[in-house]
Amino acid sequence: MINKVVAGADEAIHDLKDGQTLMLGGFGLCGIPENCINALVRKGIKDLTCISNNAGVDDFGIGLLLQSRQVKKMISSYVGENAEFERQLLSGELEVELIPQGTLATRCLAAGYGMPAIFTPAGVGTEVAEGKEVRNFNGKEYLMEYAFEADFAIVKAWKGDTAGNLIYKSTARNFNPVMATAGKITIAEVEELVEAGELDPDQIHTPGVYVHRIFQGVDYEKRIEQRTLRSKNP
Amino acid sequence: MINKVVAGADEAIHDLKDGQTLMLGGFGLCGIPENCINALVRKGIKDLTCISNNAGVDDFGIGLLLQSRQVKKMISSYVGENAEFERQLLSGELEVELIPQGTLATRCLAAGYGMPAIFTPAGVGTEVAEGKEVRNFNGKEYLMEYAFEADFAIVKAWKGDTAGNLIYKSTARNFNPVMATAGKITIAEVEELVEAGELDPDQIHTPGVYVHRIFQGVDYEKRIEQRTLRSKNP
Amino acid sequence: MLDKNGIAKRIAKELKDGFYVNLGIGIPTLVANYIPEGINVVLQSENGLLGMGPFPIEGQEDPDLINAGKQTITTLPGSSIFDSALSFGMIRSQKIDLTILGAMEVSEHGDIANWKIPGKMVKGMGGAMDLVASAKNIIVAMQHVNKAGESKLLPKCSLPLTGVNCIKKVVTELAVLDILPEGGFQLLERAPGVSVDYIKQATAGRLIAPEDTPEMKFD
Amino acid sequence: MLDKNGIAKRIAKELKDGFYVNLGIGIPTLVANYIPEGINVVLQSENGLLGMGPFPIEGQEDPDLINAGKQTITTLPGSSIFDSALSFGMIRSQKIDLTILGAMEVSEHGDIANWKIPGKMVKGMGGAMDLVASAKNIIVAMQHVNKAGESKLLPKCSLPLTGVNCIKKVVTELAVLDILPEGGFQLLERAPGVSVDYIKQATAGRLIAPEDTPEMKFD
Repeated sequence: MINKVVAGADEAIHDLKDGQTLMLGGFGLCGIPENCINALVRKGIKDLTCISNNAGVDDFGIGLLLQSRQVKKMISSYVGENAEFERQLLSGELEVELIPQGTLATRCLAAGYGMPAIFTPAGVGTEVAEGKEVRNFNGKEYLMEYAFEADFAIVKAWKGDTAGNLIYKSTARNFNPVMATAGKITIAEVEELVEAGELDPDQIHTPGVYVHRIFQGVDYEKRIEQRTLRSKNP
Repeated sequence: MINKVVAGADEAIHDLKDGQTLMLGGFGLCGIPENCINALVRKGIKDLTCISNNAGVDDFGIGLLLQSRQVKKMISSYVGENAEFERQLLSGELEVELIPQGTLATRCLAAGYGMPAIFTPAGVGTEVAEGKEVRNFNGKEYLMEYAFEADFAIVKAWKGDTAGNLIYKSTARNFNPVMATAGKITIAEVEELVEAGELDPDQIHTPGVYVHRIFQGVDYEKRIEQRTLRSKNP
Repeated sequence: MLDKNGIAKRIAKELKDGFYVNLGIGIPTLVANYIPEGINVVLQSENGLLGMGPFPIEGQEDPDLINAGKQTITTLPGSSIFDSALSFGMIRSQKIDLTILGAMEVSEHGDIANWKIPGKMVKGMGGAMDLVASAKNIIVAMQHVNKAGESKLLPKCSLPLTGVNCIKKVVTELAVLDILPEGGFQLLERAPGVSVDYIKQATAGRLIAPEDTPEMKFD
Repeated sequence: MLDKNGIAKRIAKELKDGFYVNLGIGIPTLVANYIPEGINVVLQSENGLLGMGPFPIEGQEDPDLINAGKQTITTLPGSSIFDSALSFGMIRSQKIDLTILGAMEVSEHGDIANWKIPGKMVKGMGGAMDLVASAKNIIVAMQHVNKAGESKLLPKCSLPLTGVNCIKKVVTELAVLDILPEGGFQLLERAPGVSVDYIKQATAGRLIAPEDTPEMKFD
């Protein structure tokens, strides 16, 4: 089996360059590649275009890349509460393209499945449709949306093996599997890295062929954005 | 959780009618819904259009439906060795539409993902392209292929639960998950049916929302089409 | 006049046994608290979960298990996890029977605006545009009038649209209304103590309001 | 002149460390027996498997574990199973580095015909059309001439096409040939004991055949 293991986040992103396009997995702060984001901050590369469903919070996740002004453009469906984000957007330092969440996911899918474009009804009749081809199938209108092109996809999984196979845990899965299929180079950080052969082939979520570099991450904080509880005695 | 359990194959297919379109999972004889095929033969409904990668062999799998002349049209990628199939085709009793295997899989995917059409390069410049829209993306030509519409999808899984969640085993997975997403009504037969809650949510291959009826099958023969062995001492 | 919980409770009566349901943020989330006895529904969260359960008790929260509002949640027996592409795949292919979401404005033609106010910081549409464009059955839960006292049920939306010609039913603190295929709000029920005249004054869009419109019934 | 195993052995020299490879039925399947020492490749089977191993020994065959030729097989450590849509997804998105398949005819422009003979029972194209339309690197393994003694390397295919302008290299019992971007077969190597003249006579398409074309080397 082909060995995809690198030493850590810094080695994994060593050839990432100013001005490139990255996909970053995660939904909110759940399932984000914490180690690689920290390494990107350390590396200090600039003018990045980031495709990610959200933009983190001020002091965690992609918010860290915004703080250090490394992001030129965000492509997201929801940018939430992030004061630094808002400041950069209003000052014109940051460009933002907001697209429907399903369109975001499906444009990743299209890239990973080798489909140059897909059709979705999301956004028909809204400003999202501006400049896009509208096509009628069976009496319903759809927008044609293009597959993403990303220089790197950076994802976080729960377990992975040396051959690059990935298994995600719970809703930390979210965008990670579709982004993993969509990068020209895909980097996976995992909580536990095992030898090829230790994972059940039937339970692999992302086959290793899609993953170019893999390493076991350290010190996961896994910050909770909206801790919501019910009382013990309802 | 919503209970999808039916008593068996006969109940599962009770409302299937002459002239309807069915998807049948499996690759060769691997992962085919044996119980439902037998029930279809018992029920004797006719003029079926069957979407399935293969057409079985003379006396097993979809071959049984051909023997009893219940199939009007096969949509497949490879119809293999099947003398009765060949006889009916040459005599004009049977209509056959051959389409590339990836196109077949992706037209199922399109249906399950609510995409009316997809683009694939498979078949460009060949007779498969006749009458189809050809479109150039980034200098490469693609055919536009439509999502399938199937009245029923009938699939076989390894384990399933009462909520309709499915897990497949080994390469018996093949077309089953994409077809499961693509039927107006999806019927799943499983080797082992368990209570909701017994399967790990992270390991579900087909979420229950796509499955309308489920039952535990009996007497699986699992015939091997090409038993190929290596010698013990190479 | 209903409070938020009243609106949620009234909407919960629209749930049918066997429904798969997507609940938006705000009042829609509250609907989960009022699912009628004997009605089995499965809640979908578009970040990749079917079979969402209640919020966890303290100490049981799992950072890897959240809903589309980023809240910690739990799963119920029979749940399944999947990626975002399949999640919106099942939404687009109409496997989700009912979507309930909030709105800033709804038009008499079923258009909805709920994601952007010009001049204010835009947070994004999230999954709302996918949901309204795909769902076969959408109920809007919202206040009948905005804070300035202006009707949110309009002849035409003034805000940027989220979706066109897609809303079938609106439940507010004042009324239950269907949106007719030919356009117009059909008043079906009045909130307790609210008169037809009051609803007429609070509705800017075309309203069909029979004088004998019944009051809502609970339980 | 090479036998089938010789063709497979010569093609195996084209494998590079780290390649993901799809092997068609027939001679291509034999390539797996000649993977050079120190070269790690992963075999994909388009019915949904990466990491295909050898055929099982008697008693170990599993009806649920087959390859695209419907043969019983095994898996190697690090293998993964997936559905047919993802399998062709990774083929279309060019994650498979090399495809090796048989052919009835190949044209000097890289067209290939390998699925249908008019007047004969048609079995279907299986996954061949997807593979040839998508793969970035395709090698055809075939006999140089057919049973009637006619060349299978042609100016233009006479049989219905499987794919257009997609084949980069052909290995036959006589020769290794590249197909040039501008059209034409570039002779690279002769099989042991086969003369350039012999290859010229067996090739109907445009052939660029230097007189000093070297003989193939094995090991």
